[in-house]
Amino acid sequence: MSTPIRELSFGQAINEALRLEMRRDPTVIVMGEDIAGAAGREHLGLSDAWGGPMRATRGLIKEFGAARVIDTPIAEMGFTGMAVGAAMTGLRPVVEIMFVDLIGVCYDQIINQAAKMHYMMGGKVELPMVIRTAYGTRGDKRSYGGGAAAQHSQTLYSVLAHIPGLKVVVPSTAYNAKGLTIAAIRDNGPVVVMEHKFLGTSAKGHVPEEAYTVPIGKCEIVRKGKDVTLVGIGRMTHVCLEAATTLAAGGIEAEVVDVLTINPLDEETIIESVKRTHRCVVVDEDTPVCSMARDIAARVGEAAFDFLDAPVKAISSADTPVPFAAVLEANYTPNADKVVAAVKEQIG
Amino acid sequence: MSTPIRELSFGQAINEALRLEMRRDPTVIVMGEDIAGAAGREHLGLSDAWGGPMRATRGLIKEFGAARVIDTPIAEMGFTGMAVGAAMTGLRPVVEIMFVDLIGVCYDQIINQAAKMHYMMGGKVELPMVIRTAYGTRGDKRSYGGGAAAQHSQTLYSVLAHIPGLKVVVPSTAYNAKGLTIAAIRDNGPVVVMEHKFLGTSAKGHVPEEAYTVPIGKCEIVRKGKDVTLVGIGRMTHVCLEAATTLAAGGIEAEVVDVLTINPLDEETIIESVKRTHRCVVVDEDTPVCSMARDIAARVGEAAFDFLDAPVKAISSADTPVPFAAVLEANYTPNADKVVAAVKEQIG
Amino acid sequence: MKTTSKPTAEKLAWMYERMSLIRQFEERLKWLVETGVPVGAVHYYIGQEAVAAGVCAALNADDWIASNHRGHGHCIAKGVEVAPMMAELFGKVTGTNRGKGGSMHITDITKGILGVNPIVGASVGHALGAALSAKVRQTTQVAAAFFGEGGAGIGITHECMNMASIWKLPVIFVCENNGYAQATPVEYASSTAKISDRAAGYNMPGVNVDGQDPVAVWEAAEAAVKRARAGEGPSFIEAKTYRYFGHHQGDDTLRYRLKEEEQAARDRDCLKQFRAKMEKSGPLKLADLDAIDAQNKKLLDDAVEFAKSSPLPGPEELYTDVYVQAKGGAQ
Amino acid sequence: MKTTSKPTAEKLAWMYERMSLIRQFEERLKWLVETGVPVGAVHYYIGQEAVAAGVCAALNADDWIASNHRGHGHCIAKGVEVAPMMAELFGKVTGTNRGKGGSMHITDITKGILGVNPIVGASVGHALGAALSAKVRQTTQVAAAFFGEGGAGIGITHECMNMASIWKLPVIFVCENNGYAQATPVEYASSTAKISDRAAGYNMPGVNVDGQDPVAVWEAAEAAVKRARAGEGPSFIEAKTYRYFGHHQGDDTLRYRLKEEEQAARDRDCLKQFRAKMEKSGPLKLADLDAIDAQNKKLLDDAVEFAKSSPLPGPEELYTDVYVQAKGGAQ
Ligand SMILES: Cc1ncc(C[n+]2csc(CCOP(=O)(O)OP(=O)(O)O)c2C)c(N)n1
Ligand SMILES: Cc1ncc(C[n+]2csc(CCOP(=O)(O)OP(=O)(O)O)c2C)c(N)n1
Ligand SMILES: [Mg+2]
Ligand SMILES: [Mg+2]
Repeated sequence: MSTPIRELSFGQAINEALRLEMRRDPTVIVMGEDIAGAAGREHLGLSDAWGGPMRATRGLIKEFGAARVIDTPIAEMGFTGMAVGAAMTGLRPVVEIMFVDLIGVCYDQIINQAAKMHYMMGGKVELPMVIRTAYGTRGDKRSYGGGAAAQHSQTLYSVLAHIPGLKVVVPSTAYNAKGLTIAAIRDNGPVVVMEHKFLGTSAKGHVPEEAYTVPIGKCEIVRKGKDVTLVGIGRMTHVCLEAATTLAAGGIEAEVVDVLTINPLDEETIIESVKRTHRCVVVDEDTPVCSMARDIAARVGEAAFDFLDAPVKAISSADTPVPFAAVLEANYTPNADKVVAAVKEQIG
Repeated sequence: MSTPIRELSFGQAINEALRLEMRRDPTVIVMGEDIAGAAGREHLGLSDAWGGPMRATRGLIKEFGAARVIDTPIAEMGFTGMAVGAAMTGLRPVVEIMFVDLIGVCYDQIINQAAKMHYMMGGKVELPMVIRTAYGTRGDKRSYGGGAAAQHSQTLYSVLAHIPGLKVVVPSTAYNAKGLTIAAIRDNGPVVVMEHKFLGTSAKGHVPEEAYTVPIGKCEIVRKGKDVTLVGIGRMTHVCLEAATTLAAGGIEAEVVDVLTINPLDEETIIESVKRTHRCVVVDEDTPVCSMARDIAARVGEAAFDFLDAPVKAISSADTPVPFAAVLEANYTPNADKVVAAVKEQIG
Repeated sequence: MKTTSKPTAEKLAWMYERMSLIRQFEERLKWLVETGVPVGAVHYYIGQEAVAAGVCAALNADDWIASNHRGHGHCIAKGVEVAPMMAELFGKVTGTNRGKGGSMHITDITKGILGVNPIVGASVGHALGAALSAKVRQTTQVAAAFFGEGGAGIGITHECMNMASIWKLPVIFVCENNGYAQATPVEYASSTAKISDRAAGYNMPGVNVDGQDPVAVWEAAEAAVKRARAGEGPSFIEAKTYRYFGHHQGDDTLRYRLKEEEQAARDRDCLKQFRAKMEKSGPLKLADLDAIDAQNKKLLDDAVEFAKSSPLPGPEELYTDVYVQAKGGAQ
Repeated sequence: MKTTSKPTAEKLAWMYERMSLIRQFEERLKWLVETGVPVGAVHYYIGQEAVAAGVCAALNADDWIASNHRGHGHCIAKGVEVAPMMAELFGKVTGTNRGKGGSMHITDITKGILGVNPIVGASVGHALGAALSAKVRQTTQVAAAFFGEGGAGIGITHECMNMASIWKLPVIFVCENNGYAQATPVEYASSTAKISDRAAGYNMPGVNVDGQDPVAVWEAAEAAVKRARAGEGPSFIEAKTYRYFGHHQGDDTLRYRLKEEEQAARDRDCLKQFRAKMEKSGPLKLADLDAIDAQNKKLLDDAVEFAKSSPLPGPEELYTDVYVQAKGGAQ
């Protein structure tokens, strides 16, 4: 009799991570807009009516109550600031910024306050706080009339990874989403967790029931290969894997590295891989200028210079805002075809 | 009898640019906190009491009045948004964000509104607006007790250059500051002008009295050389020139490229130079992750791969917040010694 | 702040025509969505029509409005044609934004619209800018900012109210209090019972009007516009209203509110009440209103046909209009 | 919101001691700056001492304060020792922040200080967070946020006032209205004559007190603290005060205000008035106050000596404490 393997979706895995940590530690609280929904209406028999954009916080209020699962007004600067203050005074807040595009209205509290507080104060204060935020384009060529356009589809993590003091993780599967979220909550400094909106079934998979951590600051080699290193971030890891499958059919063995933490970056794992494969393609969903793609390309280009058989190739989304029309959005985001083409160009 | 050459400081040059454009076009307005000072106190004989952090707007209110030289309350998000709306409806606003660190409180209006409006609206609206902001560390080893620390010393332009639709210029001398500011005002889209706080006398120089433009989107080769290309941005261009002088004494001829516009980048000029010199060191005052330094390094590494005799080296500020103590800040920022050392390593 | 003038029959007909067109546009859209036509994320304005119609009835063609994510109604009320609007939702190149913006960015700058804008609060700043522009260029234009009661809580709204007041800018803050920000009830999220009570803290008049009655909204807007054009500064209008459906097309469970509440709101439907009033005391006749409805239906039929038959943007459109090309302006 | 209790002699002595220590700290600092000792950017608190002393006199050791850029006075009033403060300004490793923060970031978390913070408005959020923390952890701690009348205009302040009110958080908004934000007069930048009038728009009590009188400030703070500890929610205190010198050490021309105004403010100096009052009606004697001054002078002498003789941070300090190392917390 085989044990049935428990599979969770990306959102369910994050939900479980939050739930387990909230059980374990009464100082963990979650806050954000409609992370529960129907706030203040328990007396009408209404509650838990929303659960965040990906339902990752659904049900938490039932178990932990409104004191620890806090629906906020639309005031990202204020409540992110509130989380900073709470983290300095004995709580471990997990803040949800509904979409990463909205960091525009609370960027100061993220980059100037949360990220720098420990340093500015000479290391004398800890800041155990997590920011969860959803990002990304659909980019799946479905013949959709349109997506969410320029202000609700961005990736933007480059402008967070840029900031010293801020850890930024980008899970790609239900398994590592749970482990990274738990690691983020247990970290004593600020960590941003970037949650892709359209991972769909590609992220679904076995997730153990108990709490576990996936280490922050470590890449994972998710496919071994000897001819080229494909470096993926978030959903782009799946794009790399798809490309690797195609390449394998043509006899090219691609190694795929899932970055997982974009800051601080585990550059050793990537560089070691490239030293073995002699070629590197970085695939990033963000726009190209000052991107993680070019950041990694530059580090590899410098550290593995003597090992490279071809220039490191950085593949990003188009250097444009995200267009609405599906026909345009489909070309906006990197896909496996582009990765395969880049590798073929390198191997020539 | 020789004509005396008129020299202006960096701030004076910007002041002149603003003044000339305001004379030329009645729709140009300037706004920001204390860009005049003593707002509303003309009746007491008080006015023009401040002039911005670098006095670049000093005196404008005397000539153009309070209707066009608008002191604002402390409300960067609101008044940057106001500028966006004004730019859509017939004005050409020039907004001052006192220090670049403060983009944290108005980032949405810069990156989601100003930068994307033209694209989101299908090209049907123009957005002639300029954001001027001061940035940078002193980094001059003066035995100062301390500087302005983590929240008032940043460079941060990487998080602006990252955004498609936003032009970002970084003048390095009084001459190009005037020309780029005028070009920015005349541009029909949003342009950020990054003004270094501590250029001091290095930027001072001859500035013609009349209006002229320095083209946005063009680098300038400020010193010719054949052995290595040093790429500088803002004050780092002077650091590169200082390093080039030192290197020349040792027989190494460095070419120095002043980037001037970080987005959109004139990569051709840089790449062509590297193809001639076969070596490249990029010097950037911003922190390293997702930086312009690594962005340029990646582009050069890819495009000039076959021409490189050594890995492209990216030199940035430390990957830390800006520390207060002068002894620490002095090591924070790139300087000529570090550039010389990098070149020697490359040529070594 | 009450004005004594009464709306003319023409004005009433105009308001009905707009309310009816908005309602029909949204209902048609909802039908399209439910039959599987993909139009991206949309936020229906159904139920709130009287607010947009009432405010825009007080504005001139060259006045400005700034809109939020729930913007279809504002756009139609200010005069955007429904055919290019529908084409935009279909992602077509004939759309108001060439298919690059979609529902959350619809605009027609020639009609005085600064854009639908889904970053809560952002467009309040844009309205302020248009008002500043009118002042600097010495025109008599005014600007109205539409935002929800949720949007009243975000920082930029506060900043803009203060600045509008100190500079006496010709701007009208129109807070559409539909009771909810997504699934968050206003009585939870707002510290004051009436959002309009906050106006006093900015030294501007604040009124609270029935947002189901276009005439009540129009009266308040008329007074605010008059004040603005006279250089006396901004006003705040809170219009109590209700959205019949979910926050966006995907929100169909509505588990944050009671059916009774929904029914009570529908009983006060702006179109229904307007028709009843006209039937009772004129000046418009029901037949006139039916004719308007029929004409609007035709407009919507044509709009959908136009949207369907229009071409998609070509692949190069991804890369165009990122930067403003040198043209026009003071070059 | 008036409280009837009167300050004890002990409380009065405490307030004078703090005001005197702040004044002496700032005067010593000013002297150091003017004799060329480089301490980075500093914003003197001279003239406003009664506000910090009055508010902190109502707080317990385990209560919290959040401070703005003009923060030396707040820190001293809440109990930070002047020696490490001075060392911080000298960029020494013995400083409150190991020389990494400077004037604009001074803090001592063990004294309940969430930090001096020069991003206008930012620390208002931090005070709110401390208040939330007290509520969630079910302690009776309260948090006070100090901000200027300039800071009252920025968005986050509005957001935090609304949230504090809806959640009845134990927080006190202390607006120090010193008449200026840099060179911008309050009567230009604020739409209301009294900033405290805005409190009503958040359904919280708002009072306007004489910021030159520590007892008046203390009374208002006592009432606010009582309300906060009772779970009744936030309060707003506007303290009218004045800064005698420029916005920062480099602002010495003060071309935005009249000398007469400065003189009028100095005539109402908090220390001078306090001494006069005590002389007239006690309970403290001038000799007591003189003794306090003398003791504070000694503290300052020692502080400067400590700062001067302390070592600079080593070069490795640039790279330490960027990320929080795993320790403590709920690991
Ligand atoms: C700054 C910001 N925060 C959050 C969101 C997500 N969001 C979009 S609409 C909305 C609710 C808005 O409520 P309200 O202002 O009352 O307008 P309504 O939807 O009721 O018309 C939220 C939270 C956003 N788009 N922008
Ligand atoms: C968000 C932000 N905007 C602008 C500044 C620059 N700045 C620093 S202090 C200050 C004036 C603050 O005035 P107020 O709040 O009244 O405090 P005061 O200086 O009078 O004590 C300004 C504009 C800043 N540091 N942060
Ligand atoms: Mg609403
Ligand atoms: Mg002030």
